[in-house]
Amino acid sequence: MAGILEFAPAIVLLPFLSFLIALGAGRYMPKGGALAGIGATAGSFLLAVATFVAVSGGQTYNQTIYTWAEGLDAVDLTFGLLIDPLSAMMLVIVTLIAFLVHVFSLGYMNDDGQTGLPRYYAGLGLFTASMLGFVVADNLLMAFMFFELVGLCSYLLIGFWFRQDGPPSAAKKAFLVTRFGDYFFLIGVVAVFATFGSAAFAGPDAFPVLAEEALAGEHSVNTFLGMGEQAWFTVVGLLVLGGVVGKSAQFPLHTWLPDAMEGPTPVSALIHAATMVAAGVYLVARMYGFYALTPTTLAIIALIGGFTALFAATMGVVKKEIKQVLAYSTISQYGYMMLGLGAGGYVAATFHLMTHAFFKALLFLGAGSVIIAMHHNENMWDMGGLKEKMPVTYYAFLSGSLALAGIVPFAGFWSKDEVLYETLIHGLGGSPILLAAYAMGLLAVFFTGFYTFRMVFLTFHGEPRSETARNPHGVRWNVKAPLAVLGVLAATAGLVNMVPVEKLFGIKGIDFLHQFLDGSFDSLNAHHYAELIPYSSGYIGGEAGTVAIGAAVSLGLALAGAGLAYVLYNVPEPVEHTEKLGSIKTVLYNNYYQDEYQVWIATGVVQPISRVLDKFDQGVVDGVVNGVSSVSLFLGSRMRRIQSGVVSNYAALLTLGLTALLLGLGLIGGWFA
Amino acid sequence: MTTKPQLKLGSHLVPGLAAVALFVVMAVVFLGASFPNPQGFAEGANLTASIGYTMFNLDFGSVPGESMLVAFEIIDLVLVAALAGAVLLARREGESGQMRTILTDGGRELKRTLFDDEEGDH
Amino acid sequence: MVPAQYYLILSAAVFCIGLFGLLTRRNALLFLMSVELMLNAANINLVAFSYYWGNVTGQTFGLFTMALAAAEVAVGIGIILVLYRNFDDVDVTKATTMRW
Amino acid sequence: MIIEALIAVTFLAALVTFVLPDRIAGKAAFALSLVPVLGSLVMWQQYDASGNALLGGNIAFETDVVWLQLGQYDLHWMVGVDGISLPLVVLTTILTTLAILSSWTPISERESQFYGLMLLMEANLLGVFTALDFFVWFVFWEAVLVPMYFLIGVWGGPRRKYAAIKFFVYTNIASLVMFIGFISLVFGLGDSISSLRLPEIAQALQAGQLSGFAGLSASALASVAFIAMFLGFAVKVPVVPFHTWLPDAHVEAPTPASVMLAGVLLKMGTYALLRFNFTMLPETARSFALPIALIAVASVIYGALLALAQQDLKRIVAYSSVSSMGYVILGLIAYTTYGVGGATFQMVAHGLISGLMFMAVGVIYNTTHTRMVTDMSGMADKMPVTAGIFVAGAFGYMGLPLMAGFAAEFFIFKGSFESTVMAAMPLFTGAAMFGIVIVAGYLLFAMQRTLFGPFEFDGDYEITEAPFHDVAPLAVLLLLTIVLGVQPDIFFTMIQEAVNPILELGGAF
Repeated sequence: MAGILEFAPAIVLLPFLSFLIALGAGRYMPKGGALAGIGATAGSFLLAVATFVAVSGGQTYNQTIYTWAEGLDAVDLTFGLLIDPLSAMMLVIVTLIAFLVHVFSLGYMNDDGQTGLPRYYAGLGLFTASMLGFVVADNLLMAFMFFELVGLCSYLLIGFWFRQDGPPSAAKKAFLVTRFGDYFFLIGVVAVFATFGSAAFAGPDAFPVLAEEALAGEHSVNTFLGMGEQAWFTVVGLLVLGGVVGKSAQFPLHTWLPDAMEGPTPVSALIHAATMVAAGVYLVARMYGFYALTPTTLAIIALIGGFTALFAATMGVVKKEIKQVLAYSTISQYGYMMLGLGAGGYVAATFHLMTHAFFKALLFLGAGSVIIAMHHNENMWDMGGLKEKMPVTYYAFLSGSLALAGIVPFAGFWSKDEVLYETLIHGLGGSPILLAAYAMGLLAVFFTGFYTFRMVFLTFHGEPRSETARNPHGVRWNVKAPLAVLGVLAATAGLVNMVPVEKLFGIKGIDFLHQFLDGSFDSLNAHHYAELIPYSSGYIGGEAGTVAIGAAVSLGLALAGAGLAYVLYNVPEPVEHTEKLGSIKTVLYNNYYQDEYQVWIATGVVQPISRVLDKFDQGVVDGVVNGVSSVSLFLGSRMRRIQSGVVSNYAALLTLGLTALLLGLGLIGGWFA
Repeated sequence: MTTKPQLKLGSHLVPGLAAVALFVVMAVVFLGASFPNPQGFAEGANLTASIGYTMFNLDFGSVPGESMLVAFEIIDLVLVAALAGAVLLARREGESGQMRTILTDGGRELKRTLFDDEEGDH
Repeated sequence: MVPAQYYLILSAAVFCIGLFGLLTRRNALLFLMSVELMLNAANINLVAFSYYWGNVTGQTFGLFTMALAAAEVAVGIGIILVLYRNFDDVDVTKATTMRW
Repeated sequence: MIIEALIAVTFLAALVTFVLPDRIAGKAAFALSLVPVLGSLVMWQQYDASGNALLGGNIAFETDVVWLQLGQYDLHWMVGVDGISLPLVVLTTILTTLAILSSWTPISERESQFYGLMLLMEANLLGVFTALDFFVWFVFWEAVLVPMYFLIGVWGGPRRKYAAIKFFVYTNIASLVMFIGFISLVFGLGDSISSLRLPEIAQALQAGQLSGFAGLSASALASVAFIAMFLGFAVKVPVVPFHTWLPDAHVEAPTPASVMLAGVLLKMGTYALLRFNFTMLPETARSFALPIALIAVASVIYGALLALAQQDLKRIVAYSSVSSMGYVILGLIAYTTYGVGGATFQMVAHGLISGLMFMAVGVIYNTTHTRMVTDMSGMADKMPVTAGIFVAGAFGYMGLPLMAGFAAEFFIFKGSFESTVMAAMPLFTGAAMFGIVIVAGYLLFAMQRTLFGPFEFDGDYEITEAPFHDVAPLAVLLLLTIVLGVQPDIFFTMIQEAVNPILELGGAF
């Protein structure tokens, strides 16, 4: 298995190959190019697993494979591969989910008789290739480039049904909002190059290591705008954070994700649940050595994470369409990961990233199969009673919901609980911000439990409330198989890192993820980060006590939320209970008017400014140019009047000219003196 | 009753002032200039003969003068050209210049040229 | 011995009178007459300075200018004829088509 | 010898095309224009120069012959190519060939004259990019305007006369101002130079031979000359206050002419800025760093915002050319390898991408006969391939990675961020970078309104997919953009060799 890492580039290139095949020969292939996609992702998945095994055996790989721009006496810009536990794990996640989504697409797109399939599978192939390219990137520039390519693919795939009005504008919005975030990220990349001279994540001149040494005073790096090193690193961290917030749909820049549901559901599952949205969090994890040095940035990340978790969870409570609920749930769950990263819980956040990828992809695919059954009607109030007719989908969906809500044996519980645990102990260790974030995170657990089970009960339980719900459209194996696989994963993924069990019952050695993430380069592994983070941990009633209390509280809240949903919605004829919320209802319906103010900024502020500028440009700047030309035209027309056509006038002018000339000469020549 | 010619004064004479102004300037200049006495010609010198001789580059004349043979020839060409030009300008279109015979067609040709031409001429 | 200035003043006077006629008259024929006058003024100067320098060139040149004046009048009248034919009038202020 | 051959062949091709019958003019012109392309590729393959032509680097394919005497200066016919001009020469030949190919459909009257003028313009452009003697260069510089004036004036849109005259007079006055600037510089050098050859003048200036002229001290003269030349070239670039001729010229010009206008003519301004202002007077350039950076950022943001307000597709792309050229100015003033090198690379990249965008708009115009965004929607339904390439081109314009646009823009941003010219450079770079968001904004907005959504078209034309010979140039340009995006070193290495000597002058390191 030693040489397997040499094949790492193949993981990225296989999907790219499928992109080319689908684009070029998609029309002529059966299933519109899907087989190429499935084959490629399957191949990548196997390679990824092999890489995972090799990496867990302690190998790492950090090689520059392509020089993009070779600076003669300036720094070279290169592409390279960095395979370490973090990226190996992410490789497996991305390739697995991409493979399952490709299979699911057979059911969702092909059986549904969709047209333009080559374009769809080409988009998926390009997306998978770009995402994998981003995961294995060894420097910030390559990461940024694939970050943007992923944004492009999400634009193409959201806007797949471009013949209607909805998807293209949703795609445009998604691209623009993430582009706004990427603007800050690009400044961050350029700032890192300018400050450290290199943007590598690992290796001798890795910029986190350089930053660490600079702070320790070993050597100086050039800072800008007259800031000290600590302040400048914070600014650079925040700049890169801009891109992360944009791509992972965190608080200010989250409005594009719910609209991105306009795209086909497999796309939502792959892109807007598991992989692309994870890119932001993965990036922070990738350069965590840099973030760990700046406490203010970590605090900001934690705050954004906590607030987004609560903020999105509240909005998820009142949504009608199943995919909208899942969209807000995604935003909320990524809030948790950011909270984990902000609170110094590097392993916790990565763990939640992994488990969330599985159960959220599962939920989306489940929703997809429900949508197939309901002939593309996503409104939960027209569903109900699908439990008996779609058992496989139901049980997979249930497993995913339990994981999402964070009920004990399921994956969600372990990862979310560890995130909250890390936040709690570091909060108690003397940083009130983390406590506030912890409180928000905890409150969000309740809402998460509530909206998850509200969704489950409305969709699957009770009496079917519409004709299509009574006899739903059947789904074939290609939908059920991925659901089953993900269902199992959502249930068992938690076993990888059962920290509470280890702490409470003292069974050492079962936190495999911690050990796994420790096997990286010395500057990239988990305990190095643990040393770097500026938090110390405080406990109430010893370590075991805090674990127990934390787990109990979060489980209790989740069950409470689920219970409330059970009471309200698990009745044969559930009815909307939103009037109880009173005025809050309208606020929640309109998602705190976030969409409105962002759209207002674009159309209400920027467009009028550009129109005014345009008028100014036409009127004044162009006016000046035309003015100058009109002056010469005016002078011309005046001069023309001298040519009256009458000969005597010319004779008179001639005589006057002569006399004037004579006078002039006389004066100069002194004739008159 | 016949009216005697009056001097027509009025604003149309204003351009004339330019001429008067020119005269004033020239007069002032000439008055200001000082000329030595003219050399004049020798007593009884035969001027006309000298002019004649200078015309043909012969210098027998009693009074010196530059030879003007070339000028003499050129002025001849100018006169011929002026004559031809004048005839050309004065000729009406359409006349081929053949002799106008005595009008034996009862004046039809003349009427046509005079009156029909009127319309054509405008 | 009449000093040269008086001749100059005489010729200037004759010249300006011709010019005055040119500027104020509207009849093309009178233009010709005025031009003749101006030419003769030049002749006066020629002859005067011929006498002044004691050289017969001035006078021979005077002859040439007279010949030239004749040629000029010939062509002038031809033009006036065409003018009349085109504008039915020899009034100079009417023929204003030759402009922008 | 090959440069003279290249220019001569193009002139001959132009003359031959003039006399050809209209029927075969298009095809013949295309065939004839392949010869300069071959010539430029041969030049590229045998290219062996190193260093900057003006600063003593050895020049490729150099010929330096005394031509005629003019007072104390003897004018040389000096031509040569270095790392900066060769990419532009290759760009010119390729773009002209593709422009000619793309004009088979739209141009349907007086074809032979049209193609003749296009080839004539190409010859002059090659002259501009290869001439190294001021006299020869200025002749070609002015000569380029004449064919473009006729291309806009004769085959243009409804307001073509106004646009053509405005373009010609505006650029001519600018050339006059620039000429005054440069000649005052030459006089300032007095008799330390014996000819108008640019290398000689540049080296004399570096050696500090500049003495005062007309009452101005040496540095004052340098500043005045710099400003005059900058204003002269700024109109051509165009830079914001002087840009109003560009949208009119583009909207009224026929598509192939506006491809050439955006693709190459704008680069003459930036190329000249680099050759004259930033190579000959580096200290003066540094002293003007603040105003120039301000102008650059203004161009980027102002141009982009204007593009947002346009309804006509061509005006949108025209204004975004103003915005992209703002980046070049920012790169030039940065005086770092990636800054100036990126600016030169952006000239080539923008040439390809704006050419692609104009051609795409032209192809859509060929079938719909309208460029107004409000008149049509859902074009992708009827013209999938053209729409696909249009989308790809638009993303190239927005600076999508692995396309030439991103490579150029990233180099410029990196170069100008770390520039030591001014302390506030990072702020200016940050402000200029906001342009990439606005570019994305208006291009996506335009695409959404024209290409996507349900198909409606109130014109009475039957919309069909564009013929092969219209789509082929688009595909070629797109391919070139991607190849340059994935491997910018094709040109970037040679550009850096030519640019680095400039940086050492101003004490950059």
